[in-house]
Amino acid sequence: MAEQPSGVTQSPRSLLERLPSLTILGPLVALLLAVIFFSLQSERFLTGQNFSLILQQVSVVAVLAIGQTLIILTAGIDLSVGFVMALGTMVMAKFAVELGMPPLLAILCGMAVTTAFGFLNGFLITRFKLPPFIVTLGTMNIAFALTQIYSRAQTVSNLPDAHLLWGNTFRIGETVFTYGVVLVIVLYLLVWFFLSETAPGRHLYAVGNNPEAARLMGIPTQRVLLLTYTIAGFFYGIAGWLLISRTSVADPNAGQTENLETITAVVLGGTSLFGGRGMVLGTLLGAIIVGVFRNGLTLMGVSSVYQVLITGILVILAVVADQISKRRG
Amino acid sequence: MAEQPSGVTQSPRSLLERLPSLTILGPLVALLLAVIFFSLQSERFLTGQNFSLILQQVSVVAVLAIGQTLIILTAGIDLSVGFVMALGTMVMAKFAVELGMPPLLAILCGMAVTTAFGFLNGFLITRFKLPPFIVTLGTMNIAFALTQIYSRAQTVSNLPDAHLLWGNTFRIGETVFTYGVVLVIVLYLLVWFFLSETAPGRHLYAVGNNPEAARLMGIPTQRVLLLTYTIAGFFYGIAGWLLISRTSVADPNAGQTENLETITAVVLGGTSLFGGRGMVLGTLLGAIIVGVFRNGLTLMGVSSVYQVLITGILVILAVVADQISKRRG
Amino acid sequence: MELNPVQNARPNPVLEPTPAPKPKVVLEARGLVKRYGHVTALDGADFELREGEILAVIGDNGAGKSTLIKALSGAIIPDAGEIYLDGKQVHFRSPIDARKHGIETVYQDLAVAPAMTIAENLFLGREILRPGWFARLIRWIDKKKMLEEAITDMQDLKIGIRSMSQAVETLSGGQRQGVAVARSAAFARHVVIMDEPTAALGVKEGNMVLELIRRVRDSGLPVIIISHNMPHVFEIADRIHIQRLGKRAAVVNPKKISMSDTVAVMTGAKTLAELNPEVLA
Amino acid sequence: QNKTPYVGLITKTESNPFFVKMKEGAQKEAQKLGAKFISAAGKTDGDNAGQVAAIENMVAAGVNTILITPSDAKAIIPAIKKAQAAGVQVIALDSPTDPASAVDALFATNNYQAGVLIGKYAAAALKGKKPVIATLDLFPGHPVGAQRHNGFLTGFGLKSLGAESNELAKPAEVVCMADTFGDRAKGQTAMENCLQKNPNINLVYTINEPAAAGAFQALKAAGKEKDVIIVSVDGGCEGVRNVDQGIIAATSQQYPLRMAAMGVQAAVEYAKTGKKASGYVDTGVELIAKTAVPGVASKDVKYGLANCWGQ
Ligand SMILES: Nc1ncnc2c1ncn2[C@@H]1O[C@H](COP(=O)(O)OP(=O)(O)OP(=O)(O)O)[C@@H](O)[C@H]1O
Ligand SMILES: Nc1ncnc2c1ncn2[C@@H]1O[C@H](COP(=O)(O)OP(=O)(O)OP(=O)(O)O)[C@@H](O)[C@H]1O
Ligand SMILES: O[C@@H]1[C@@H](O)[C@H](O)OC[C@H]1O
Ligand SMILES: [Mg+2]
Ligand SMILES: [Mg+2]
Repeated sequence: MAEQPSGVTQSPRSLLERLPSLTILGPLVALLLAVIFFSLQSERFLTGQNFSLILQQVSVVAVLAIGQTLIILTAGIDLSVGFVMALGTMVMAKFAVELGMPPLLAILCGMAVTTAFGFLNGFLITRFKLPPFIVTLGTMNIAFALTQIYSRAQTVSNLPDAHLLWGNTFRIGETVFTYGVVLVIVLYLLVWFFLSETAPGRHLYAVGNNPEAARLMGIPTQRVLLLTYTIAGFFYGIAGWLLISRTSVADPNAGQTENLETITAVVLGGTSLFGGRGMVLGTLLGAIIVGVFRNGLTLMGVSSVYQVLITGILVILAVVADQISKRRG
Repeated sequence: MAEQPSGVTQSPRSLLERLPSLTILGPLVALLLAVIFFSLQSERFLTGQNFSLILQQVSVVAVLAIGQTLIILTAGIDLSVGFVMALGTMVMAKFAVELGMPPLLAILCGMAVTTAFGFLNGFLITRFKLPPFIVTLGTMNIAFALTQIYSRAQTVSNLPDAHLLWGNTFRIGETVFTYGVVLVIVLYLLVWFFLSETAPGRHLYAVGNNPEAARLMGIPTQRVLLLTYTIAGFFYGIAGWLLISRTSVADPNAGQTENLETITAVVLGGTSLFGGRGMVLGTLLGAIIVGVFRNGLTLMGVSSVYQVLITGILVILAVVADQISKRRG
Repeated sequence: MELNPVQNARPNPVLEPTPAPKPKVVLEARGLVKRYGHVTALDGADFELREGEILAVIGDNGAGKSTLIKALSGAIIPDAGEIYLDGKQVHFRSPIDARKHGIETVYQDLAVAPAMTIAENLFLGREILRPGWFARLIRWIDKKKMLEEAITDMQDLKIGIRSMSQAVETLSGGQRQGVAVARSAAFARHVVIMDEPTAALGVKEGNMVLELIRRVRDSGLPVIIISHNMPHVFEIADRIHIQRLGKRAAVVNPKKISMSDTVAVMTGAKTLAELNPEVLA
Repeated sequence: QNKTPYVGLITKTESNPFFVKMKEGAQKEAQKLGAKFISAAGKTDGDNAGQVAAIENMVAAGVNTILITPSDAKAIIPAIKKAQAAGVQVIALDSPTDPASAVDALFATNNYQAGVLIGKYAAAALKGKKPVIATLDLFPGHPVGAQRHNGFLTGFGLKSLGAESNELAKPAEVVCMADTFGDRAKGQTAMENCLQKNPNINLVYTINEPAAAGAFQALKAAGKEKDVIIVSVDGGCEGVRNVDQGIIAATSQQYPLRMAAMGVQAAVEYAKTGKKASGYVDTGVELIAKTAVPGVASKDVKYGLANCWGQ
């Protein structure tokens, strides 16, 4: 039958449409290919322990990248991510160690600081209608300088147990996992649910996709944006806690390359930098892909310069493949 | 007369409209305020010699920022700027010193490499419809790695005179200027003329402002984009030559912070990151503003961490002021 | 249209005859002014929408029609002038305010989120939530229900859409317009405003929209329709508001005035004084 | 002569306690000797352009001596020459220029020697076990990174390169090499991956103490912290405390405060008398170890803490 069905009918293709969309299939395939490749190169690669290790290594970037994903879905960008996190870790550590604050309270203070920075970003962007790139370029410098000044460039160690919570481990069979890894997965699932199943989550997509239409349809776009940046700041706080748990210290020089790393994860995960399209679970895959390459190339004995080269090529190939698959689809 | 003129008439306001628009007045005022402030702080600030120095210091970033401006006017962005430049300087230096190529030919080869990288950026962006941010994130890593591999991370010195051309000086009164500074000014005037007075220049604005409309109006948008990135690459080559002239060496670690620095100059100069709006002369002012702050703050004895803090605040204040002035206007 | 009792956001338009002898004014505006820099889009425009009528707004390009209805629907805030809804003055600060008062609008540029599905676009900003306090708390949306409702809403406009879960960007211009029209018709409780709803539509589809507009009117809701299509206007409108140079030039009765006189007023070829007062409405 | 002494200090960055301490020391010394003092730094380690601009701005500010820790040994030289031509004395601290004669004087640790000391210590501490080595290095091309790495291998008695080389030697005993940029988190990730590559690693050389602390964290997570020896370079207070806790077996301590103080003194001397400092002054390096090993002279933790920099 050449004729289109007239009127609206439930399409028989709905089952197909319920499959994960191509945006998540792309990174999944990339990840699988990488895993197969490295397994052939080194018999030490494909072990539960190594996989657990990779998850630990990417966990901080993965949590930062949740915030970055939310922001990029609104067609924004955040260059301040890692720097804000570093400031947060300093507050968590110094408030506990030097001011003698109860550990959990100190951690909350640190998260309050990162959340406040997120709010500041969002406030400047919405109140003065400034481009996110430039606002976060500014707050990136400010957060960095504050961290250096406040810490006098000194690493803070001897932290209380609460700070190290997420570094604790448990076993599944032979393999040791950290609580931090579980936290990361739980956070991703929560945010995935939020984005795809709740009204505010859908509004975030709408604001990124067509802000004027969203506004005309009665979505408080400015409030959505402000909230998005603020929530992102909250995630930076959690990432900071994870980082402290992983390294056992607060390091004033942490987080300096995380802006590009999180953006790479988001893009490898299939989210569009133009906003409104993408999936947060893709970002997790994107972060893991980067970790797999770093780990696999080190196991192969490839030096860091060549790792950079390969990452560069990989990033481009990933988006090229994504584009081609979309045209086919 | 309450009646609007019906039909289209040449408005009597055309003279007013020919005045520089607010986008260029903003940075000009900011620059003047900064100059006044620093003059009051240090009697060494307001001298011809110091001003010449600032121009020399910003010359490399200023030339890179020409390419960045062209790209941002098309609503793109280039993260690879400084890294591509560094690769170019390596080729210029090693082809002359190690391959014994005639100096000018070696320089041309270096410029060919940077231009080719620009072309590569443009090709990937237009051919596969990829986001500029991610393409140049990839080529940034590739250019960096190639520079490190090719130079084996070693600085190359003892360069022939042709490489140092733009470092030569001449005097006006007491003040010593370099040829490089003259080159920068000439380049800016040429690009300004190109952008505001020629058809291709206007097309570039059109593509940035509304690519779909430009395409429908018969402007070959893809070709305009490809050319823009290629020309930008050519400017990175010139910037590389300037850098060699200024430092007398080719340094594999050069150029690593220039992506954010050029974007800062472009934005301080009043060009919109969303494309289609802005002036290249504003970028020159933007670059000079950054140089004036660094110089002035150093003369005042402000330490570098506080300089970072102040730069962060300044960037935000500049765009806030720009926005407010636009709403008034 | 079937009404689902769980779903309280969209009350059923009650069908009742409209015998009112002295028409009540539903939406009124006086002396609206809106300036964009040096352009005056609205220059003291008046406006009046009566109960149960279809009011057409016509005018040259740039006459200020879209600006007028944007002011009425809260999309812009006028620089001066007053707006009255049911005789009470209102100050719409945003489209949300107007929507809360039951005013639904189809904007000229459609206001859809292209990457989102048709169903999501239909319910954007007023998603159907799952039942239960927890679902309300976290604002958990009921996708299945939204899909079903979307199918119902789009049924009347036979515009050949395969699936409600396809992205709006995969639709043709006319199909997108259909989505925007269906959205406003489905949610209106007080007033429906449509800015050139048939501009992109084919003959068949255009007639479908006109039919829909009549049905909305017959259900008791007044409709404002902007159109450049004179035959459409004369076919459907109860009264015609002629906008010119940012002002209301006249309100005429399509049953009494000729199409050519209407165009003459619209273009300024005829003044009000040259018209037979009989044709005014 | 007899001008008021005015000294400018340019460090690689201001985000490394080593340089923060150096700056504080210089500032104090300047105050003591009645000299004016300003400072500047590059954005990152390796930011030559930032250091060049800093030199120029300091000359414009009218300093008579510049103390600099060059980020790029070669690329900085033309700027130094210009400053010298303007009558400014230029002294390198911490890291040499290439050639070293480009500056008036150099007050620095002998980084190769620092490496040799920990290499010797490690050789003795392994007690004849077959070495399986991971090196956690700085980043490619940095002379300080190459000198410590090669010095370490030389001290251990393995095939290595000389003090002049900027390449990293890789004898068969080194099973894993990774760049850490001197960063703690990157050091941890690098060590984790190295352990995956070869779980039998029993000796870890690290470019500095943050990288060492990161490596220890990884070893601890793998339950191997008892069986692996970590050696490092720097002697910061945090690092010495880590020696005390057995995290780092031994570290070569360097003395940035001494560099700073000597630099400022030379600046004052030059301003007062017009006499420039000259040549290379080794500011010394001491091996700090909790447990001394036979045949290798070392100082104990107490000494290390008394002379450390940082907090
Ligand atoms: N955002 C804006 N900025 C500046 N001027 C505007 C803006 N929106 C509308 N105008 C101007 O206001 C005037 C009225 O515009 P409006 O869109 O209301 O016209 P219209 O009657 O709807 O025309 P059309 O029939 O072409 O849709 C026009 O001259 C237009 O240029
Ligand atoms: N970008 C797209 N992606 C997927 N499907 C598309 C896309 N553009 C158009 N289509 C589909 O192709 C068909 C034809 O679309 P087209 O826009 O050519 O129609 P048209 O004849 O111009 O209709 P109209 O009169 O409504 O503008 C429609 O079914 C539409 O859904
Ligand atoms: O010698 C210095 C080293 O100790 C520090 O850790 O990093 C910078 C080096 O130049
Ligand atoms: Mg209109
Ligand atoms: Mg069409």
